[in-house]
Amino acid sequence: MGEGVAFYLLAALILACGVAVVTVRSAVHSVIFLVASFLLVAMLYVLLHAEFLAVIQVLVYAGGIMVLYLFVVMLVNLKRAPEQRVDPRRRDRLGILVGGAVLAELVAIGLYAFMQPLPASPPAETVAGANNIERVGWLLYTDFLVPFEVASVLLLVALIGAIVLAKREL
Amino acid sequence: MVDLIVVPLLKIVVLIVAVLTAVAYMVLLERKVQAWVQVRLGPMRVGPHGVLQPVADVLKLLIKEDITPSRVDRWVFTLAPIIVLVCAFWVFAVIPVGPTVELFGREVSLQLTDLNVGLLYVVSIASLGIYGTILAGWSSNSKYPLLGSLRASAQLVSYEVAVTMTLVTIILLTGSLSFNRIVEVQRDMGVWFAFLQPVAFFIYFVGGLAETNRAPFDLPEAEQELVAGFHTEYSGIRFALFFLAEYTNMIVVSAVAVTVFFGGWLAPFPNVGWLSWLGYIPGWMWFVIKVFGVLYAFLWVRATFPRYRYDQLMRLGWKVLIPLAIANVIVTAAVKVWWLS
Amino acid sequence: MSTPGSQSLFDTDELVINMGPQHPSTHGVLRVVLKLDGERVIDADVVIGYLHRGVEKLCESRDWTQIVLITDRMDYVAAATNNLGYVETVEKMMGIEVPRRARYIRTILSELQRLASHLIWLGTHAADIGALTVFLYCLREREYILDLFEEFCGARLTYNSMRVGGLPGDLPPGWDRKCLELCDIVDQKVPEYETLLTQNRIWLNRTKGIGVITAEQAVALGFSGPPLRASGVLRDIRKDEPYAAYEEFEFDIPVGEAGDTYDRYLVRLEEFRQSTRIIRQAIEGLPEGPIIGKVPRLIKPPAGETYHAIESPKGELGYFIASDGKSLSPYRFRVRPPSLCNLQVLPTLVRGHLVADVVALIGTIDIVLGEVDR
Amino acid sequence: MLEAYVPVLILLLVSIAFALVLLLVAWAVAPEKFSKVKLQPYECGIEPVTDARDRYSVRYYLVAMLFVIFDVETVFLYPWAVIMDDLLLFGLIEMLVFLGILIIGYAYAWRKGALEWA
Repeated sequence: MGEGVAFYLLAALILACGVAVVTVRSAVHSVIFLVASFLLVAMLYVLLHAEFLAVIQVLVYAGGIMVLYLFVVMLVNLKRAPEQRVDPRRRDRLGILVGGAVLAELVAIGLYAFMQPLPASPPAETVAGANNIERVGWLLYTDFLVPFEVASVLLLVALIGAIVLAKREL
Repeated sequence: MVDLIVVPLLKIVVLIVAVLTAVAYMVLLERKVQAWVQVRLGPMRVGPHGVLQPVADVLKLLIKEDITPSRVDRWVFTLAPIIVLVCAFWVFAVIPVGPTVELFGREVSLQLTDLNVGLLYVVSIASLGIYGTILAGWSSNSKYPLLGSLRASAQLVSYEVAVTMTLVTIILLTGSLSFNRIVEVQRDMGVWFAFLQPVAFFIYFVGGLAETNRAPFDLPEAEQELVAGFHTEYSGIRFALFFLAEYTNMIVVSAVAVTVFFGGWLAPFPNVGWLSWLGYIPGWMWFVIKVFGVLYAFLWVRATFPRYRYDQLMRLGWKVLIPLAIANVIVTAAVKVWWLS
Repeated sequence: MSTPGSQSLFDTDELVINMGPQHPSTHGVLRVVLKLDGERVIDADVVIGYLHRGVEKLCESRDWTQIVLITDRMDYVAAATNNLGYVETVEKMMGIEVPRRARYIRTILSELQRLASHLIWLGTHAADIGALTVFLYCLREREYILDLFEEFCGARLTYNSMRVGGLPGDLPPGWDRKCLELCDIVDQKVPEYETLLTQNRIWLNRTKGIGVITAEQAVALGFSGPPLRASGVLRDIRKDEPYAAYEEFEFDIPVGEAGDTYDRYLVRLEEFRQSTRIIRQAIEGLPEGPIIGKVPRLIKPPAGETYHAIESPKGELGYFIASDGKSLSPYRFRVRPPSLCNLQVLPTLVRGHLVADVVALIGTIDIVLGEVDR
Repeated sequence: MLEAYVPVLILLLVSIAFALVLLLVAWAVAPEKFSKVKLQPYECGIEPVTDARDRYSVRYYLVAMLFVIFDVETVFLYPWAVIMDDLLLFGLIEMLVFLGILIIGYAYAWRKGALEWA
């Protein structure tokens, strides 16, 4: 019962923050709301017994990537409005297209979930073995070894990309 | 219900009062130590040898005018110090102050909660503190605070990488992220990790100095350069919150250092016969003594060294500490593999 | 950096930031307008005049004896050398012979003043770079010097310690012994500061290669005093055009090589030792005799103009005084303040360095705003 | 397991409440005297000539970017370190490969001068 209440409370708060992100006027305020929603999502992970993921969510998303966002928001000049150059109708059409795609995706996920009956509760072993981080470790470093190593290549690409982009301008 | 809510609530109240007292006397200690190093007396007026100085400071900050400059972003301007303070307090949730003790016929652990992601929890919550700093500088809409906050955030993120990475070596030794477990392993091994991992401790200490903006890395608030850095525009109670948060953060860094590297609440020399009486001093007292020991090192460093320059600081972080941390992790892992096989 | 016309996403705007007049490390009310790219200084503009009191004009309406007291207010951390420069200029105009004892005492006072001024410089310079402890140590030693001055003339900062033709009074009994004790203290304490700074890695990082000025540049830009010598130019008025009793003492002129902040630091530290050396010799050989020469009741230099310079702790302190021979005050009074002339090099020094270096560089040229603005 | 997180939540709420109470108390007792000059942004006693919210050096952005990448890398080390007891040589090798690839990136960043601040 308690978990259910907590879930719906968190979900509502996350939604509220999400709405605030797109409605507030200042970009920095948007970032603040986005960070708040990330933190709430982390709490949702805790509710799912995914402690490791929750901490990573805070560390990487809230603590790392959003700092980057905040820098970017402070870095680029927001005083000039670039929208003026864009035909408003074209933006509308693009918006409808993207929105439609997201909606279709959501529906597809919903249908898929509906078709595939999920276990009513998380697998027993996940709950019993309290140490979530060990479990993540075992999966990551045995079953999913190749994706893990590929991830490092991905990071390398990101690193080089960042430097190339930034250094060109220095 | 009692175990779930009331006991933690009581512990939290005790904790916050303890932290506030520690901060108050830390400030006094800092001024005193600084003064002694510099052959002065330090605060002497309020109470004998200035022992009531912290009370006077708090009262002064409380009844001072809290100015909101005209061009600031009001909400963010108020939010920033709250974020910094809350993040500083939040970290304490997982730090074990002592072993489980018997209190009023009830087993009470002197730790708020023992998370099995404890170490990562500390690192990630600490990383949230940056927001306060950046937002303070941005919302002030003034140049010195902005420069200060940009410096602060770039510095914080650089040193966080080194610190986070260096703590991996500790996990290699313990196989667990739980703080309680880390202390227990040190007890079972009979050696503090500071001696097993001096390099890791060095990186952690330097990184800790940098993350708490202490001299010689106090660049974000380098008085001689950026006046007061990111909190230049702050006054009154909102400044007090930053001030409180800074010292709380110092205590956090020392507390983590003590737990991870100096055996937490363990008494020293358990194996030396004639020093066995040291074991009668309660664990939490050892913890406090050790924390103040580390804090004293902070003050000592501050009184001794000139300040780094910004680019040199960044170079130290990225070009010295991070490679050192990576190398340390690899060497530790290799030694461990060799040892176990 | 691309041109302003073609701003892309990552381009930065120049940030114009005022450093001063109300800033903790501009040594008073100096204002430096910095143009920054990130933290790098693109250009700097020095704005002075916040402490202008019209000293020169004021002197033109005071009589010749009263001016000594006004000169105190220029470089207020080195008032005795200001006095000395002025009285010697007037003596030169009037051809007054100063007794040997007075010249010896003047030399002692001016070297004590050099010690005091350098202590202030070292303290503030170190504090600017973040070593606050050194600042307090330096001020502690300076107190002893101020005590000596107090005993000699009753004042601790603005001494009014010289008269045209000699001194206002003789040394109090036992003063010479205390002065020697002070030399011992300074000789013992300066190495102590050196242990905190000279070999400190952070200090080296912060000062080596910062604000390099070559010998040619230094001469062309009008540097004088320790900054000039740190660039490798052997020029010291005490040796080149001796005044007071300097030609009678043995001392060395320290010269730097690199012309950077570190060399300027080393040169001044060596000057501590040379100053105590001079004071010791002067006290040892202090002659007996009168302390004031033959001076007319009414000081009124003949018509004409004179320039006379001395080596103040900060550099060449020159007085240009014109007298019309009729009125009781100078016709034109002009000071060449070493602080001002050295300060004009600041924009050259800071260009391309970081904000933190600006602070170190303001410290390294050792300015006093009272003298810059007069 | 969730019980372990209840104190964390309580601590969060209590510390937020603590900060707010401090603010409210101070706002109740602190004086407020309006003065136009006092409310100006600080710029060493000079009226600011340009706006503070300009665009800043791209270096700050680059540092943040490098930080995110290294942070993610470090995060991978934690679960690995926890189960190192069992992985042993296998674990060491796979982590060496992982770190090796990143060290290439690190060396690249070093050579390109991305780690130089100024």
